[in-house]
Amino acid sequence: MTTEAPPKKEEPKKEEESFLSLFVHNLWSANTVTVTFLSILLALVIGAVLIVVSDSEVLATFSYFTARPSDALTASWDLISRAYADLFKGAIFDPAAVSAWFNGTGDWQTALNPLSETLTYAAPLVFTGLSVALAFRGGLFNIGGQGQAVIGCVTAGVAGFAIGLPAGLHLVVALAAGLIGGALWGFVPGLLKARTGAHEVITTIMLNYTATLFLGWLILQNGVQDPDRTDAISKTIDSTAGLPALPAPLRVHFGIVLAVLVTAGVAWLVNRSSFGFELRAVGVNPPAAKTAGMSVGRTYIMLMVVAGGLAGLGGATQVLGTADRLTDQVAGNIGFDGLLVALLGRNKPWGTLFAAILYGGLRAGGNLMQVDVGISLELVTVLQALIVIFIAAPALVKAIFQLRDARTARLGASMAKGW
Amino acid sequence: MSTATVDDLTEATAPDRFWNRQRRLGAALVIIGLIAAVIFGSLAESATARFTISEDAEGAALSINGQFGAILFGIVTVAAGGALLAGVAKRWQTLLLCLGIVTFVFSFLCWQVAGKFLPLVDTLSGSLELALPLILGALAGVLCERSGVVNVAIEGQFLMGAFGAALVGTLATSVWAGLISAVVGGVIIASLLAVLAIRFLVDQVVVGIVLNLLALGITGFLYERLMQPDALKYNSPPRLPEWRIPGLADIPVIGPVLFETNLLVWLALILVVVIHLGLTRTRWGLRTRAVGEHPTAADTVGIRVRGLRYMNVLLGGVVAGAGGAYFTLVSTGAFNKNMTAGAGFIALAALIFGRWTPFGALGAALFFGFAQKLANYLSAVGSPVPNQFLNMLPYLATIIAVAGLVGRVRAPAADGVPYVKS
Amino acid sequence: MPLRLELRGITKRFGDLVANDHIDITVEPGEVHALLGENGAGKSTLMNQLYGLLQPDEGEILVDGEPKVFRSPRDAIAAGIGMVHQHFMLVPVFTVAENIALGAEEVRGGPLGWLDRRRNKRDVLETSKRYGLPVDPDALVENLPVGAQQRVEIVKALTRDVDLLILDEPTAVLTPQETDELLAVMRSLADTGKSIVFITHKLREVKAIADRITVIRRGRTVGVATPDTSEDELAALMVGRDVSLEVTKTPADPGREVLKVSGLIVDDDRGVRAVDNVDLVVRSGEVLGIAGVQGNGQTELVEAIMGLRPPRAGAITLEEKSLAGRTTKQVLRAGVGYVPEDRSLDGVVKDFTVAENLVLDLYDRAPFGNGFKLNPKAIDESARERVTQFDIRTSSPQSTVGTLSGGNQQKVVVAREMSRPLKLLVASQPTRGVDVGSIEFIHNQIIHERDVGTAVLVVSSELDEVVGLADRIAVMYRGRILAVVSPDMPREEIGLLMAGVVTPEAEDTE
Amino acid sequence: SDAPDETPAGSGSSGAATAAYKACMVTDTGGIDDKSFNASAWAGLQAAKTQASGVDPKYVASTAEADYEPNLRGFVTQKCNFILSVGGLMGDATKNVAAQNSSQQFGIVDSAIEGATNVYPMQFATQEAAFLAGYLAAGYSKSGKVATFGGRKIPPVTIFMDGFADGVAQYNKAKGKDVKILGWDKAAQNGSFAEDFASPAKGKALASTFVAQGADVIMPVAGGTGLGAAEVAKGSSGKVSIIWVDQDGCKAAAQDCDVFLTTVVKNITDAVEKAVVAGATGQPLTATPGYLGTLENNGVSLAPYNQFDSKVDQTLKDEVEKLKADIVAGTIKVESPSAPA
Ligand SMILES: Nc1ncnc2c1ncn2[C@@H]1O[C@H](COP(=O)(O)OP(=O)(O)OP(=O)(O)O)[C@@H](O)[C@H]1O
Ligand SMILES: Nc1ncnc2c1ncn2[C@@H]1O[C@H](COP(=O)(O)OP(=O)(O)OP(=O)(O)O)[C@@H](O)[C@H]1O
Ligand SMILES: [Mg+2]
Ligand SMILES: [Mg+2]
Repeated sequence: MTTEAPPKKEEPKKEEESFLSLFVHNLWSANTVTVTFLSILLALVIGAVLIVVSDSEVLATFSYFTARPSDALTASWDLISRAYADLFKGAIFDPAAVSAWFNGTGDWQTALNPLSETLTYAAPLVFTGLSVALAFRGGLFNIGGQGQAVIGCVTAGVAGFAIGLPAGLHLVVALAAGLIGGALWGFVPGLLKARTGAHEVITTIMLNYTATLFLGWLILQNGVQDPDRTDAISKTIDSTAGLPALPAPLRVHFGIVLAVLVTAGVAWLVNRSSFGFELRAVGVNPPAAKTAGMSVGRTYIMLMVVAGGLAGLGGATQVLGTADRLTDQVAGNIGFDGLLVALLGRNKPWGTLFAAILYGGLRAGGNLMQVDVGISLELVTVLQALIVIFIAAPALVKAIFQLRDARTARLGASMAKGW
Repeated sequence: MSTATVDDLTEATAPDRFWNRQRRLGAALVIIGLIAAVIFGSLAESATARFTISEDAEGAALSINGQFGAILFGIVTVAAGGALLAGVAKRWQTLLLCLGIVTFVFSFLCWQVAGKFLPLVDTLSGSLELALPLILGALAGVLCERSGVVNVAIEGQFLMGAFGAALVGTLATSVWAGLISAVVGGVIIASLLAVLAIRFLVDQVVVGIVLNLLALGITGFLYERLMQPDALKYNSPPRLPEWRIPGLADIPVIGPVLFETNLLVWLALILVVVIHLGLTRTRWGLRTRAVGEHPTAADTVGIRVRGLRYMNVLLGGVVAGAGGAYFTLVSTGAFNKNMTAGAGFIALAALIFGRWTPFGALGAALFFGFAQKLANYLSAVGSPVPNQFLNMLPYLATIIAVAGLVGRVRAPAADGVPYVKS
Repeated sequence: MPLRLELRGITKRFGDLVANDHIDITVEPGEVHALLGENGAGKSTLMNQLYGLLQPDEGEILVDGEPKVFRSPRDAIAAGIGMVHQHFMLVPVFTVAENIALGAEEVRGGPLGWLDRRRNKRDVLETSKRYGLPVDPDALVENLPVGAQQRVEIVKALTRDVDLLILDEPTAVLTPQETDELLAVMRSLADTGKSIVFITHKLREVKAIADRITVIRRGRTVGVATPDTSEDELAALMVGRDVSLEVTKTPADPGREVLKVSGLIVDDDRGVRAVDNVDLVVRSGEVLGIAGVQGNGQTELVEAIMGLRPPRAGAITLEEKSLAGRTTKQVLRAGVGYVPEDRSLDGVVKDFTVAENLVLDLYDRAPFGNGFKLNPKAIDESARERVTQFDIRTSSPQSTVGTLSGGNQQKVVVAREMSRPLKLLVASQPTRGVDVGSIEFIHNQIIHERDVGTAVLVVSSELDEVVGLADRIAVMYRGRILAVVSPDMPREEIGLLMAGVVTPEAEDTE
Repeated sequence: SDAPDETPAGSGSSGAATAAYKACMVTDTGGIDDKSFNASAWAGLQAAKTQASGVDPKYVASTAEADYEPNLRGFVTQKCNFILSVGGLMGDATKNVAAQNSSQQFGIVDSAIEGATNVYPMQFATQEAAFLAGYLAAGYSKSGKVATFGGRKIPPVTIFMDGFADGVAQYNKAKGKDVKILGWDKAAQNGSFAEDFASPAKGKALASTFVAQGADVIMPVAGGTGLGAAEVAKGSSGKVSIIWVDQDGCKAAAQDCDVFLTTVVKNITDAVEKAVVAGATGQPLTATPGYLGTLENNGVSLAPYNQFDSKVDQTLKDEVEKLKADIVAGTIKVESPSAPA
């Protein structure tokens, strides 16, 4: 009657394997690092195809591909390598500029400019990304990062030019204003969700539009609009409220340091605080949270307030760090980009920080690529989308590269399940 | 030995909670009714408000003294609210609620239109046209989500549809080829959604967001590199013609709105009915709903859960793609980067607002279209309210409606949950 | 067409767990074949493979001697197999007729597939009448009591003209009387040549109906028996050792009134009255059991006590302090422990670690936290203690609860609720889906809690459990307490009460 | 197909001649195809290529305001000879970058940068041409109602609307008529805006509202959104006509030429072209006074009537010509709070 016990795992054999072969074995398994790396690679490959098919000159060389394939291949290779080299040079460093700096023919500003640009773009995205990620962890789908960031811009900007305070204090007040503004804009959908059950997806979308319209109105009002200008542009923020930055051509400012600090804060909040415990419980199992005595509604409200505050801080960094004034589009797309950054960062605080930096790098490099090779920034959008798709579908990457099995964290495992 | 069975629960005699939903809504109606009667009434000019029936400014009109109308309709709102407060039979409740809201809007209109006129035909057809892409988008959502696949990618499907219609419509110089390509464009995004969500089990909300971005990137990229340099060759599609059905088009108000319009409007309206009947009356609908509510139950009676989901997501792609054609073949004759400008998200809101039903989606889309058209009207007749605030009207109205009237909505139970078998 | 079924060497693994280990079973035409085994033995897993819902890792299925592969339920249906699942496979928002028609709809209009609602309904009524299983084709399934839902499931299987019918624990939600009726239906079906696989862990039923009994333990066949095998023998086979199904306890020593419920009226989610004018008293040092078929308002009663569901009317007091309008947190803090009936939904957060689950209600209290920050060290330390004290089998307190077996998950809940000073313990279905070892342990813990002077309210649809644990039994039917009786009352009488039949004797008690 | 005999040298823009005059433009967030000033400026760069040898035009599109500076700097690094910013909102970024690269020639459309000697400003007295359009519209209207709406309430838009409103008033004064203007109240500086430059759907809805209110000449100042108004006109079977803005509608949106009464041309194209040609041929581009497009120097103008040539009364045409002469001569002054100082 007894069947054999399942064969025991053969421990000794494992020890025999050299460290190197073990390393290689693990490298080619579907672990998070490998999948992420391969996702980026795959995205770049598809992007390369897009670059080639959309360039008429290079495409022309393909018309006689069979006669002389070398033409087509060289032309494609030239274009692709130049585009991606630009992406690198614009995002990290340009070897030429660095060696010029060492030779004394160039300056350090030029050499550091790519990194500075990357971090400049990354800073507000860290905040909006954290906003989305935090809400996701609590089971809410905050599409409203954009509106919250816009309001954060508004309140931080107005605090920046409308009140006079000594340096330092003024900055703190302006940042706080941004935080509070965003928090207020997050509070509304949170409250509606908790009290009436109104779906946060609808309310936050609607509040995005509302915020943008409000900004459009506000900057034309007396006291806000720059009296010397006829355009829709506000007064300039007092230098006392500006985020400290590196000297002129470099744009990187204190916002990125703040972003790292806030990331640490959010990581602490999620993992080590009572509120984090609550929001994680509510995020994965609201009925159990309720049964254990937590107030799901209150958690939703708090969560949206904090998420809104984070996005508002993102807006504030944008205004106090890079923009200096309010305009219609001062917030750019930082709220929506934050959605993607959060997804890329798997809704983990530090993951979000790195995703934002990656994203900032793509933006900075994309600018150079556009200026130099004339490939439009939309390519960067495509790359970003593809990277997230592949990371989100590890099974796909695994199948393409025939990777070995491994435990892969699936993207968004702790995410709002459907509606 | 006598035995006794317990009475049925229906005979239980406990007091109902006084401030139930009905009474709260009633109280709200009374309050806004009072606002309407007092504030709108006192602000309104005592001049005739004309709601013109004919297509131009002159001609037949429903006329009412603006002040009188504002007060009258306000009082009706109060009455409707009062009836709800007093407690009426269940079947009257929805009717009274609708009446209250409609009369409130009328009161507002009387105030605004006093001394002016509001052309009904233009208001209605404008609302319908603004609602058109939303209807199609929300219907696409209905198809996907009733079978259990969340579709956040409506925006992306719109964009691909619009792009496909413009590109192929121009190259083939045929509006029909354009329409078909729009559908193909929608289906491309839908099939990515289907494969990633159903086969690779990726979180459906994530896929949706990312597909929107992908569509934005690809259409924007190709637009920059292909269409923009040579718009005449790649980006000047023919337009969808307007057709007039003789006879029917002569019916006052309704005629010009419904029977003198383009094919897409009819398609959308017919689809609302077809999808409604399909979902409620056919085998496909029964199975779709089963798969969206309880896929395991459907599986145990031999229904191919994933197959049906694939089919519905692709059908959704067809409908959303057609919605995309609106942007390039109806609204304007050229593609532009990100030209859908968030309409897909509003369609998503309409889907949820409309409680995942075709008629609900239609109603929500029309509501949104009407609010936007009303904002247009008010700014055109020179409302003192700043333009930006008028433009907020549709968004704020949606928030209020969703929070106040719709409340907790129930999605199909398995919406967004992939079906996995061991 | 009678059908002979053979399962050979069926093996199914879920990760490291071998749910079915080379199981062989033969079902002859016209036979009622009982599968007996305790919770988690692997009965449902086996049947799900037969029905095509799961694919076996090894082994084969033979129908009339021919090997068959069932890739999906479609194949099984085609082979003439029908199944009534343990967890109802009914779409709650559909009507009874729609649910029964689903997958085998009568349609008109050719490819349009227009539903022929009249014919669908007529089919339902026909089957319903033929087998004496009354169902209302137009009722929404979600509005039906579970017993009626069970009938719908059976009618659904029968309308499909199956040759082999699998019934997976169909009696769990039925009153004893309804159970007897179902057994009669099964017998008449078998007499017409159909084969039946009947899964249960209730020995009485097995003995009453089965032609042959296969006992499964831990995924393996441990014996084949006939109905004349004694209950003790069967139980020993099932559990693998001699078991005492009795709970050993000393007589209760009831003290002051701890929980007092009077005139309580509660609605369910749909606004239907679920608890109708209930009065209850639970004293310190006693266990009050609530018996009743699932779905008679027990859930709502408990939820109202716990502050999870606002009552319509009535009073709930804990040691004379009103609980009305209190939040769940306040109720818990007032000294109430709560073991919810749906463990995986309400009891634990599966993605959380064992340690985190053990402080799910105390995370913001010293020593585990100060309302602002957590104290991981204290949480971890106390988790280690609880894990040993409550014998929670886990590799580490840092493993996620989802990786634990059902019984151990339940122990996590029990450990959490019993590790703070309690005045009242409310335990709903405390041992549902839990293995026998854990059942004994949990029962002993509950009795221990009673013995230290806590008032205990136990809700269970297992009459055995209620009778074993309770010092007094309140029988609930359609939202009302029909009677409060002593556990010594004959089980048939309690069964009648559960079916809503009040005898004068019962009325006299208390 | 056959392969060319020689291997093509390089690809993309890398193969430009060494002596080229690189004219580089940074768009604002509207993108290159905004049917408005970005498109006009780009057309100017391309026109310059045909006018002066060696001009090598390039552009980069900004997707956000944060891109302005890096894009401008990118072109500095690329050693462009002339870097053009489009739109007043790029002023700050241009000012910064220009200050740091004082030997580099910049240009800016629709703005002037005080104190920057290396930024050549190109501004436009658009209200003057819009004034003519207003007069024309009032004269052409049969219903006695004309309308205008904007993309957003910003000066480069409202300057059109101001001039248009004054033109209508001028007509009323001259003729003793009461032609109404919908969509803009100059005194209150308040009116109708789509809050969108790229949504023809919204333009259509707004325009049809105006038509329903009786307007039969509409001037949309809203880039691509304005195409929706053209759509309404097309559906009106000749009753409604459109006054386009920026670039001659019959060229910019040729498919709708049959509804364009005329266009209020803001001749960015010519201004940019001239500036680039001047730069390429070595002439100086002086920051003060820079360039101000007026009716006088044809920097702003009314486009030809195109298909409406036969439909507009000769007398009306003459009156418009006369007005133009008066404005040029300074006897009539057209003011707008949005006009360049
Ligand atoms: N999909 C699954 N994944 C992992 N483990 C599973 C799965 N389904 C069942 N199991 C495990 O397999 C074992 C057998 O489960 P099964 O449901 O077959 O038991 P059962 O005999 O039907 O018990 P019960 O009387 O509770 O219904 C249990 O330990 C269960 O936890
Ligand atoms: N359609 C109906 N007609 C009559 N009584 C009903 C109907 N539906 C439910 N009931 C009764 O309402 C009461 C509560 O039912 P419900 O199913 O909500 O109970 P429950 O305790 O929540 O059970 P469970 O938690 O197992 O679902 C029961 O007495 C049930 O019989
Ligand atoms: Mg089972
Ligand atoms: Mg219940």
